[in-house]
Amino acid sequence: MASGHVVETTLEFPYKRSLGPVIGAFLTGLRDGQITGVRTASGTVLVPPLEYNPETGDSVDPTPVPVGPEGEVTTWTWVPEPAPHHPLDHPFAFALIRLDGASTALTHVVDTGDPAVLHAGLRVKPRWRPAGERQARIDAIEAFVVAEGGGAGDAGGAVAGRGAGDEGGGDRG
Amino acid sequence: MADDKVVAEDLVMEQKVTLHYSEPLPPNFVRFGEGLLAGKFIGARCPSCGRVYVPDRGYCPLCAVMMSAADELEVDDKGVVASYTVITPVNYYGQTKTEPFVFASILLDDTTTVMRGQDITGIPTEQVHAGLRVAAVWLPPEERSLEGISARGGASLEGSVTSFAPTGEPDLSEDAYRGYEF
Amino acid sequence: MSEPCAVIGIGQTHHTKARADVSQFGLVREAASRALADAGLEWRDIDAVVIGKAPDAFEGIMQPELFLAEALGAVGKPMFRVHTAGSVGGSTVIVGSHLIEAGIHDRVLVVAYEKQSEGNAQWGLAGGRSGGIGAGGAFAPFVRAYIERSKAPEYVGWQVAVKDRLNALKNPYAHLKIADISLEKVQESPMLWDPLRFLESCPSSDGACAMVLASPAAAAAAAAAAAAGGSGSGAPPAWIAASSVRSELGFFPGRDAVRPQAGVDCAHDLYRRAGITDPRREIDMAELYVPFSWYEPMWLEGHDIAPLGEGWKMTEQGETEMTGSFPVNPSGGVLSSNPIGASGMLRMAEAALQVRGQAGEHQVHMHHGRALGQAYGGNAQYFAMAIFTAAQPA
Amino acid sequence: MARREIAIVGWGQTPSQRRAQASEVQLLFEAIDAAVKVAGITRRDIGFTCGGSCDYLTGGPFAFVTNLEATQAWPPIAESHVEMDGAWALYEAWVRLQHGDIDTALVFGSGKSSPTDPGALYPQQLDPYYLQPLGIDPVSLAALQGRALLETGRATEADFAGVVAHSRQAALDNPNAQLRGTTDVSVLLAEPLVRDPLRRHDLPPISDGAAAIVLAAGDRAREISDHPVWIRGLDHRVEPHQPGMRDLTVSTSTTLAAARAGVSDGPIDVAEISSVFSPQELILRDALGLGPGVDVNPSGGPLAANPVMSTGLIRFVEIAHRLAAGDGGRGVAHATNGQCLQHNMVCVMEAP
Repeated sequence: MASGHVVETTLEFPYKRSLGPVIGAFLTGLRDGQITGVRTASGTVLVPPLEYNPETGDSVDPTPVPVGPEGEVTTWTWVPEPAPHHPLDHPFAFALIRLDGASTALTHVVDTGDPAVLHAGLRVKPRWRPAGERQARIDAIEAFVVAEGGGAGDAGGAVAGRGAGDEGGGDRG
Repeated sequence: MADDKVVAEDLVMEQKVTLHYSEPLPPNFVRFGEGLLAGKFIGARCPSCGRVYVPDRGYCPLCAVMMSAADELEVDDKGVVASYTVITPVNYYGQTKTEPFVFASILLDDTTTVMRGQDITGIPTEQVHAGLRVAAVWLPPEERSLEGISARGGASLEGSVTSFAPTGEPDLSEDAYRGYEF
Repeated sequence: MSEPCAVIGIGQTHHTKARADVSQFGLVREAASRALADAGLEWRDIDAVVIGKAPDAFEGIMQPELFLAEALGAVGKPMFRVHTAGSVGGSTVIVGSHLIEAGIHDRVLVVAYEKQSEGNAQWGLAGGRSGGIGAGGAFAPFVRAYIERSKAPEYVGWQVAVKDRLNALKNPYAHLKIADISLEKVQESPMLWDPLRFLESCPSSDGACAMVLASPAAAAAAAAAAAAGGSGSGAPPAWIAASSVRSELGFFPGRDAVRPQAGVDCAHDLYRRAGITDPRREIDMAELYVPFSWYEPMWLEGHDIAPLGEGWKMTEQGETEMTGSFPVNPSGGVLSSNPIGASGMLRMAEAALQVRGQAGEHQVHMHHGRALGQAYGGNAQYFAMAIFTAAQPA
Repeated sequence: MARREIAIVGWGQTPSQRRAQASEVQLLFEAIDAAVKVAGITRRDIGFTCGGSCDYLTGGPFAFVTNLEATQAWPPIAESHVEMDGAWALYEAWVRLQHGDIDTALVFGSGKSSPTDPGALYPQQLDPYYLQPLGIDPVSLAALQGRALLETGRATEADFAGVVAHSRQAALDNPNAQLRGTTDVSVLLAEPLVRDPLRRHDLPPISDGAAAIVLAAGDRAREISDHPVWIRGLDHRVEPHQPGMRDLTVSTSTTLAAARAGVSDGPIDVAEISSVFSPQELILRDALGLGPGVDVNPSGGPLAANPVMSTGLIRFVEIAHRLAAGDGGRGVAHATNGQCLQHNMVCVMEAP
């Protein structure tokens, strides 16, 4: 009975989060391959969409506003050794991505295979999970990948290209 | 233009949260655990007020003085039921208990300490009552472990003492355990 | 006492088992926007936000004030979160009122909530471990000891359970609506934590409560705006004539867990500050935190409203009915709605509604315009109490 | 502004440890013992008590109920608790002391970070719909903030390393620090990146610890202490939660709180700020308007010791004991809550 006896405990629970109209519309939109925001009274397009204007608290018109699907990295970091709770099992980037038409940046994952590819302003597009597997969750987009012509080591990004976009193209009015 | 496909059940997202904790037992609980494995209750007497706590928490909360191994002593594993209830297990994620169990607070003899949350066996549940004289029912030494002791002060005896059982001695009156019904 | 604090806006959600139609943002905003509407104010008019909520593990979000701040219009403002276990909803109101009474802010939004359907309270209270006893298991021994001490007949607990559920039928926001509740139904319900039966125990709810607290100047401005046709309800404010909090250790030799000293001291301090010498006669009604039936008589004695061993007689003789001499929990109380983080604030809000004459179908007659709101938590060791009055304190 | 003068008259902290064997309540007991001893009073002389802790750190519900046992809460006391850093417990007590009916308060913060992996725990502190499911850890968020700062051209990776070198050097004189030593920028920049642009030393250590402070009002403060440290201004403000909905390279809430606390109303001799990651010190210096001449984090700051839930309160302790010792006339303490400096508190203190 070493004096260094250690107590191991695990806290585990499958929480069920109800989403409400705005978050529900956004996440089911992702499930259907479409990215949307909401527009505040002052014209700011919030992505991800919120039920309220974060600056004032006032309610926001919940009408989904199509944005993207492409956008620009504003800041990023590289995760060289992903942990179990990370979204990908190979090195990847977390980034803030301002989608075309959005006033704010979405926090998400960028999978370029090589950190050297990353820079402020990098054009990226979504790599959707296969339609059958997609759920109403932020990770319906598995990751963003380099947009123009596919960057080096862009795991399948280039191939997915326009194809994935057609299903739920951003131009659906 | 909320999408009509968005029906109520779609609007729930499951998020399983799993967190692992590993915390060393404080020295006082290690000594208490070693006592349990040896079939003994180790308590501690406050140097300022003389109250005896089991287990030793490392301090007396009433005098606000720290305590150490020097204040520790062995305490008898007998006592009296000060208060109790019978818990009908409610099902929830991770709950394994299914049968009702007694949850009793035992005031240990010659101490000012309650061993909370003890099961009472050797008597039909409906006959359990405050004032009942009981003694600890120990697991055989080789089956004992420090399962129940947590670093946050929760010192359940699960790993060594399965329950308390009547000793057959006459009941004690309420003034013997008044002030220990928590 | 420095500046008195007024309650000029009250809002709550329709408490229910699960609000699958809203996010947690939606739940708290529903209560907060109703309180703002009642006060005739916008989000931007609020100077500071205080949030109350019980254990984070209930919904699995650590320090939820961080993600909720912007949803409650707190950006650019002071905002913090209070957590005193079950009494948190009550202590949050008191912490918010201190900001007004200290002259630091003029308009403070206090919000408390719990969305228990997303997690599981029993799992949370057990720290995620098997063998959890729930709050019922923790308090049942104290209930048994009270029954043995007071020699009260067992049906008194059933009477409280019936009374609160019938009251709830007159409260549109209450969770449980058991129209056919009866002593027999309660008696026949399964025993969960001996001696407490299922129908003597509180439900698990999703719900939120919010109040707008104001300085005298801000209260006067809100009244004037409403009088001039503004959007506020125009209902008179309720004033916090006095408030008090007390805590004691949960487990120590010599503790009277049946009539905790912290509850006695909290009540005496409260009555002293409010200038009350005979609470039974000078207070019109009380919203007491009664999550398990027997706590009505136990708190009547625990706060010296009824003499020792006599609390259950007030219940038995119908004194605590809506039409009785000392109505308790006309809202249906915690036995009818229990979003744990909000339950303490609901007691304060319902007491304030009574004083403002705004309790609708469950409004009771207010002789002195004075109501008591009380909440307790932990191992019956945390207490938050306040006296609400129609008249503005000196 | 507040009418009643409130002073810090006692303080205590436990040495920051990578993995303490003592329980959280035992650490807290030690810190409170030290604080009341410095004040020269006992727990019985306290009028109001407020603590800060977080159940999720040790994974059990109601850690704060056990912590109550360190305060001698019998006979019953007037007490409250925030599930936040002890600095916010100090704020609540500072408000409570304004009323005039209570003259002394004990505030504290305690927590053990060693029992669980911060990378798995802190995503729980984020928006449950958009951020938690990504499992984005606190180091990644701090790195996004660091990268954004570099992109403005207002800072370089060498500046980050300079913050760390100063922290380790200053910590040589701090018995409670966990990481200390003499090093230089070039050595630090040679270390591998952990989360571009951050290296291991740009991150805070994992620490267990507790801290406590005794406050007293007006004449009571002068009775208790012959060198009370007066709180001249105290304010805190919050910003939006979503990282993509605010400018991570500035701290508008710190600037707002600093203005309300009156930082610029006089010279600042010493500052202790809760820069938990090295880039944050540069952002906070600007937000607080601290010129190059101001001695920042002479204790080594959170990069040398980061006992979560008392890191912010320790900033107050480090300023108070310096001003009380005559080591400066006017000081600033800053605490933060949440990630990427989402919620910030600023306090201006003056020597006796």
